[in-house]
Amino acid sequence: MSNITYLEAIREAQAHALRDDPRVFIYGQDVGAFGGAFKATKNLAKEFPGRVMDSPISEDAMVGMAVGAAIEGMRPIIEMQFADFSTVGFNQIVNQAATLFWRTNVSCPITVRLPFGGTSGGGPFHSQCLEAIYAHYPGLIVLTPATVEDAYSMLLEAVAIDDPVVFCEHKFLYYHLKADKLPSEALPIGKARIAREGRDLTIVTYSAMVHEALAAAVELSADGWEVEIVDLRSIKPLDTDTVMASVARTGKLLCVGEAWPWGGVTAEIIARVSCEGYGLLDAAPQRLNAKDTPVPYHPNLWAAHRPTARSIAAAARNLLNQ
Amino acid sequence: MSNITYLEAIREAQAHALRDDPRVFIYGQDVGAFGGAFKATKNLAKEFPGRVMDSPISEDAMVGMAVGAAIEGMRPIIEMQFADFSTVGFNQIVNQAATLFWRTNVSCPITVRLPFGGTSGGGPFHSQCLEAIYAHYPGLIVLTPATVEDAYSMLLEAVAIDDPVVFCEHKFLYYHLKADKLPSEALPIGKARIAREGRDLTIVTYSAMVHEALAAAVELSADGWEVEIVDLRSIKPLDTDTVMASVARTGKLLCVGEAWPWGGVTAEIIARVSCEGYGLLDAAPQRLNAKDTPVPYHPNLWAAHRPTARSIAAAARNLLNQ
Amino acid sequence: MFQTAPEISLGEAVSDSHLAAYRFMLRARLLDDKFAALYRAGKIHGGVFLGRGQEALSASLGLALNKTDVFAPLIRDAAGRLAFGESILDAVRTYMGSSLGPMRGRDGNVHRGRPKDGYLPMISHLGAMISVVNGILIARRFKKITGTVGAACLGDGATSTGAFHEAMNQAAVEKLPLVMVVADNQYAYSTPTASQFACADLADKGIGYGIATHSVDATDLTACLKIVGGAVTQARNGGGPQLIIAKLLRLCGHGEHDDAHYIVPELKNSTLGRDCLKVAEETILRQNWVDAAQLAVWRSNIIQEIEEAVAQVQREPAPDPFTEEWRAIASEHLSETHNA
Amino acid sequence: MFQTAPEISLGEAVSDSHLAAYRFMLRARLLDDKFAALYRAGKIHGGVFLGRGQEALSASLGLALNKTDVFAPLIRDAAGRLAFGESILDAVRTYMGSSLGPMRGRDGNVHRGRPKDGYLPMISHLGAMISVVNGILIARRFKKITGTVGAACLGDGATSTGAFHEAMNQAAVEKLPLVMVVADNQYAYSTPTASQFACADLADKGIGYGIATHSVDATDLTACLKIVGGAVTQARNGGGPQLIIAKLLRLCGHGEHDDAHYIVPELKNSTLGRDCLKVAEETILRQNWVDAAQLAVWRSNIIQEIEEAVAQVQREPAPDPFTEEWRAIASEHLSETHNA
Ligand SMILES: Cc1ncc(C[n+]2csc(CCOP(=O)(O)OP(=O)(O)O)c2C)c(N)n1
Ligand SMILES: Cc1ncc(C[n+]2csc(CCOP(=O)(O)OP(=O)(O)O)c2C)c(N)n1
Ligand SMILES: [Mg+2]
Ligand SMILES: [Mg+2]
Repeated sequence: MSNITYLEAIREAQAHALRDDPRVFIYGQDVGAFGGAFKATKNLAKEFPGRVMDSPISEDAMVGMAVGAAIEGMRPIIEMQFADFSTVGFNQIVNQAATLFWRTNVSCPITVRLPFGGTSGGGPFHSQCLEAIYAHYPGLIVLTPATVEDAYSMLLEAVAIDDPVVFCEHKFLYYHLKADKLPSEALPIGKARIAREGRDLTIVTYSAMVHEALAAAVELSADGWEVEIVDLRSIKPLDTDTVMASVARTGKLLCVGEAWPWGGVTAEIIARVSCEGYGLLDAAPQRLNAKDTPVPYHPNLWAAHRPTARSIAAAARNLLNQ
Repeated sequence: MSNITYLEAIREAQAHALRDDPRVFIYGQDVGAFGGAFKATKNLAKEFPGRVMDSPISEDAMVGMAVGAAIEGMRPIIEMQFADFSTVGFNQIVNQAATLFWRTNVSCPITVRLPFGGTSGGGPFHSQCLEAIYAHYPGLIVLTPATVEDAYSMLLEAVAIDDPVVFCEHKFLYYHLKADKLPSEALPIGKARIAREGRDLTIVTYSAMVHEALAAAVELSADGWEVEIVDLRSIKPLDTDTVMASVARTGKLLCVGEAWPWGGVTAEIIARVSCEGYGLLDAAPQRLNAKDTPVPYHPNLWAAHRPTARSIAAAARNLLNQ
Repeated sequence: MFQTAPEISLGEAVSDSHLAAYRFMLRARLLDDKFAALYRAGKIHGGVFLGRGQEALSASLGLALNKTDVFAPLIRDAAGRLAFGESILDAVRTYMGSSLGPMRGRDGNVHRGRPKDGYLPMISHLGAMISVVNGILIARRFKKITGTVGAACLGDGATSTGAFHEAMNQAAVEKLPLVMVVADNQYAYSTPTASQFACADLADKGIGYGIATHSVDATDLTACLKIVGGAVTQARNGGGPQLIIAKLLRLCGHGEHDDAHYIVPELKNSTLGRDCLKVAEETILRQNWVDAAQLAVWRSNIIQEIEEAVAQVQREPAPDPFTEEWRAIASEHLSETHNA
Repeated sequence: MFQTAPEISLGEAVSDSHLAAYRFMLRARLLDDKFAALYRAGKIHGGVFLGRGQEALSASLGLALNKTDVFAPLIRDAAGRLAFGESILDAVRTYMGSSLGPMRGRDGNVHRGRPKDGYLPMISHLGAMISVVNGILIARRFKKITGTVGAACLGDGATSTGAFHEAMNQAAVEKLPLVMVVADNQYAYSTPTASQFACADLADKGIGYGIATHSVDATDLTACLKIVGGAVTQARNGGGPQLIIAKLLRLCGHGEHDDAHYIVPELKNSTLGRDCLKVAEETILRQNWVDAAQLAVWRSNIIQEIEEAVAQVQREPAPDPFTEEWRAIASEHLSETHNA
């Protein structure tokens, strides 16, 4: 296989998991013969008969079912058709799955796949970034792969982890990103990745925004600025050490997220660095998030709603010139 | 009326709203003849026949119904029996109510009352603090009154506001707090309150933790430390100005919240102060939250799970001695 | 189980409503066709969702409602929307994201409405609009407004949502004039009804809510007019909530991105697979209510109207992010002022 | 609608199961009484919830289940829990928050279970456990384990939750051996059934899911044993999901903080208001299966057992926050390490 997309990586990871582990099965709307709304389970129902099951439109019962199956030793993967619809399966994720281990000492190895994030024309209910919502609750692991390689290896690892994982896969990256081959080794979950090295400023970000930040970095390098980019990979747990080490090198911090501004990943990172690495900063940290409105439908509005390479470069320049 | 409790203030505010505004009605489980699980609507069904309605155990439909009624010009108050159960009405709050104005220019004046926060023996599902979850979504106002007076005046204002309000009323304060009389004037929503003046350290907090912080301040004053306490009152919007002005005076910031640690109010406050008031700080800001587990049932565990006067005083001392 | 159309000779009132409904069906079909064409041409962002095969049901509902009623249509209700009073311009503006449309480019495609006109813009979460209709009806009860009804639309798949259940029960307990129209079009996206529910017929759900229930062959406009009209009248006259289960087949993909290869030939070839527009047309011609030439005139007039609307909207300004008011709440004084 | 107990002379097997069930009912009643007393004495934090009046139903269910079955009881199921195999010690330890109990003081009162034994600890959100039972049953199907069933309990009020609806439908679509037991005890907290649902009878809901449905007078142990046992057997033998609607009256407050003044005398004085424990006792004495002296011995033995358990637990260590492992996930290497 060559020219593998982010989406295909997700499919391959699921195929791999199904092949290697008889405890794995997939449950979600239209994931069976149809292969899922985004084709992330294409052909899997045929390849693994009975193990890729269509569900009714019942997000609450989908997640509840997964928890029960996990108690009984299975490793279910639940596909939400869009992350936005997980709000109706919310209770089972945050109160059933997330509390099971702490309450009973019985682990809850389920993976809930959330196709998330903005795309052109997605609008308010097919674009949401809910990673901060899930990360606020104790008991969940929240992952946000930014590359084809991570989409593959982190999903494999998610299924292997003994805890409930909210796997945030970015729809914008589905077709946009390509890799030559799938990795055989990977950074473990919980470790951030230096996506680009630099000495002048640290940009901490994740998921689709990694690529906007990388584009901004290219633009800035034309002016002689060398920006370091930390791809968090995992939102919970957060790899504070890698972030701190980078800030120690650059002295400047810009946090970028596609989610809404109030209290998300960017606030958490800035709080950690400010509280624990206060002396490392040469200037006030900054953050850049989406606007505090629902995600707009029209491409013009959408482009202005979320951070882009351009707005990131502007914010970075602002900081670099301090 | 004298010796009015926080709970009675909430009842009085609702009585007042029902009396003054024919558009107001109350809907929730057992709120009618029974007067609600906590008696926050005691006698209101009798006093206002037909306007205090028992609902089926259907949180989703309860909130959806309120949105419809609001579109038609009413001012519904929805009582969740416990904040924790709002997770099953979640979608209607964050996707229906919160998006209506932005999408359609039609306002959505509903008030969702969430009896929230820990009490002894409450356990994982009757103790949760969900203010950060709601504040992350655009389109909602999130209030957290800490005093009897605020419980009253802010609830009245909540009903009058043209937007969906998530009104977080702390169950621990229901009977513990008393006031001599109800206020006729009040700080408007959106303004924080200096709950205690001081010069050495700013503690920013809200709801029940205001009282823990005040107790800590008393303890610290015995050692000569004068701690300023900012009661946020409103979580969204946040009164950044008042916080910043206080930090400008004291140079030191401790944020305290009863909610879980990842990305809540304390992270947001620290991010704002660090980004916008970086020069004001003489030391790294600090925060103190609940532990990152579900809220435990046993009183011993519960007392260690959330911040208390004692742990706040310890954290404050730590900062003061820097 | 199906209510079949009476094959007796039809009176004048019947021909009137049949023709009126037919014209809305045709408008909807042609409008949908245009959206599909624009989608293929890359002129529409996001998805396009058609009501092909569902026009008889939807138009019958839209026609049965008064302008003071409440209507919460779903993705396949172009016909009902038009019959309820939506302009073609509103529809085109929303699909194209025009800032002059009711959603001002903030929301798009089938997510359109005018709440103050009793016309609710769906959120995507299936089942979520029903309790909102209930709320409007409860508000009207408070305001002592009588004689209005609220209609909510849904698909077979969405009957599996908790939101549907809670709202149905709520309407029943409060005895609201809710007309719940379920288009059982045999599929939810790719999922056949056999994987969606296990009752013999969705109409079996009515008794469990204590709600009057009606079944209708939705390929047959005459039956739709009668059954849907009857249910709306019953609700209007104090009969409490009404559940309509309409049988049909989705004659298109879930959206225009979907070729619907999974729809089995047996269904396509069954009476369910009939095109309600053709059936209605045949009735009209057979009954000689108007002739084929007249139908052709109607069609070409509608096409012209649609083309004009599209041409107009294409000249209209797109939303401008710089003048856009980025504020999600009505209370301006309570908006957050900091930058994040 | 009620299945009435056959007034024919009962065979030996019947007396055996009746007596076995009675003894669990009695244990549950006495255990509940003790919790109520501890609550009044301020020895229990949070709430205490009794199953008074529901013991016949609950014990019948617990007895009908095998130890390899799955059981998701609710707040009023002390009898079923004991019959399914829960020890009095587990119950007492959980209510008292002992660190040696199955919930280790982390969760309390009725929120107890041992998932690995097929005994699920409820979360508070009503309706949420049913799909979890479905999941275990689906897992067993994957593992080719046959002959086990899963039982979930609920109240009349909780039938209004979306979670109940989604899970019922899921069980039906997947044809799972789920036994859904609804205790229609006339109230949800203070809310009477008339404000909760509008169907003539909750049993009317079964057909809408395509699920076999059974009604039973839950004040009558003999009827419960027969109907509940029969439904469990049907599920076990491949009959798919079973819905049991049991009629009774809650003979206590919602919790011990509630005096239940709102329960109307008409219900208290109706046959629904009978105490199933008394009814069962009368049957035993009338049938002469054992005499009153024997009943008294059972009672005093149980009381002693309970008192010993409480005394033991009161000597047991409370959870220690300093040695407590404050970690919500199983993967130790993935816990957050920073301080916040
Ligand atoms: C709660 C929720 N889950 C999933 C979806 C994604 N989704 C959109 S339409 C659809 C299928 C709907 O099928 P049906 O209700 O039968 O309506 P139809 O499309 O056939 O008209 C799905 C699963 C959604 N919109 N809402
Ligand atoms: C989703 C949800 N909403 C509200 C509650 C609060 N609550 C706990 S028990 C109860 C009443 C339950 O009534 P019913 O289902 O009839 O059971 P019963 O208490 O009569 O046995 C309510 C409203 C809850 N636990 N879960
Ligand atoms: Mg359908
Ligand atoms: Mg009940």
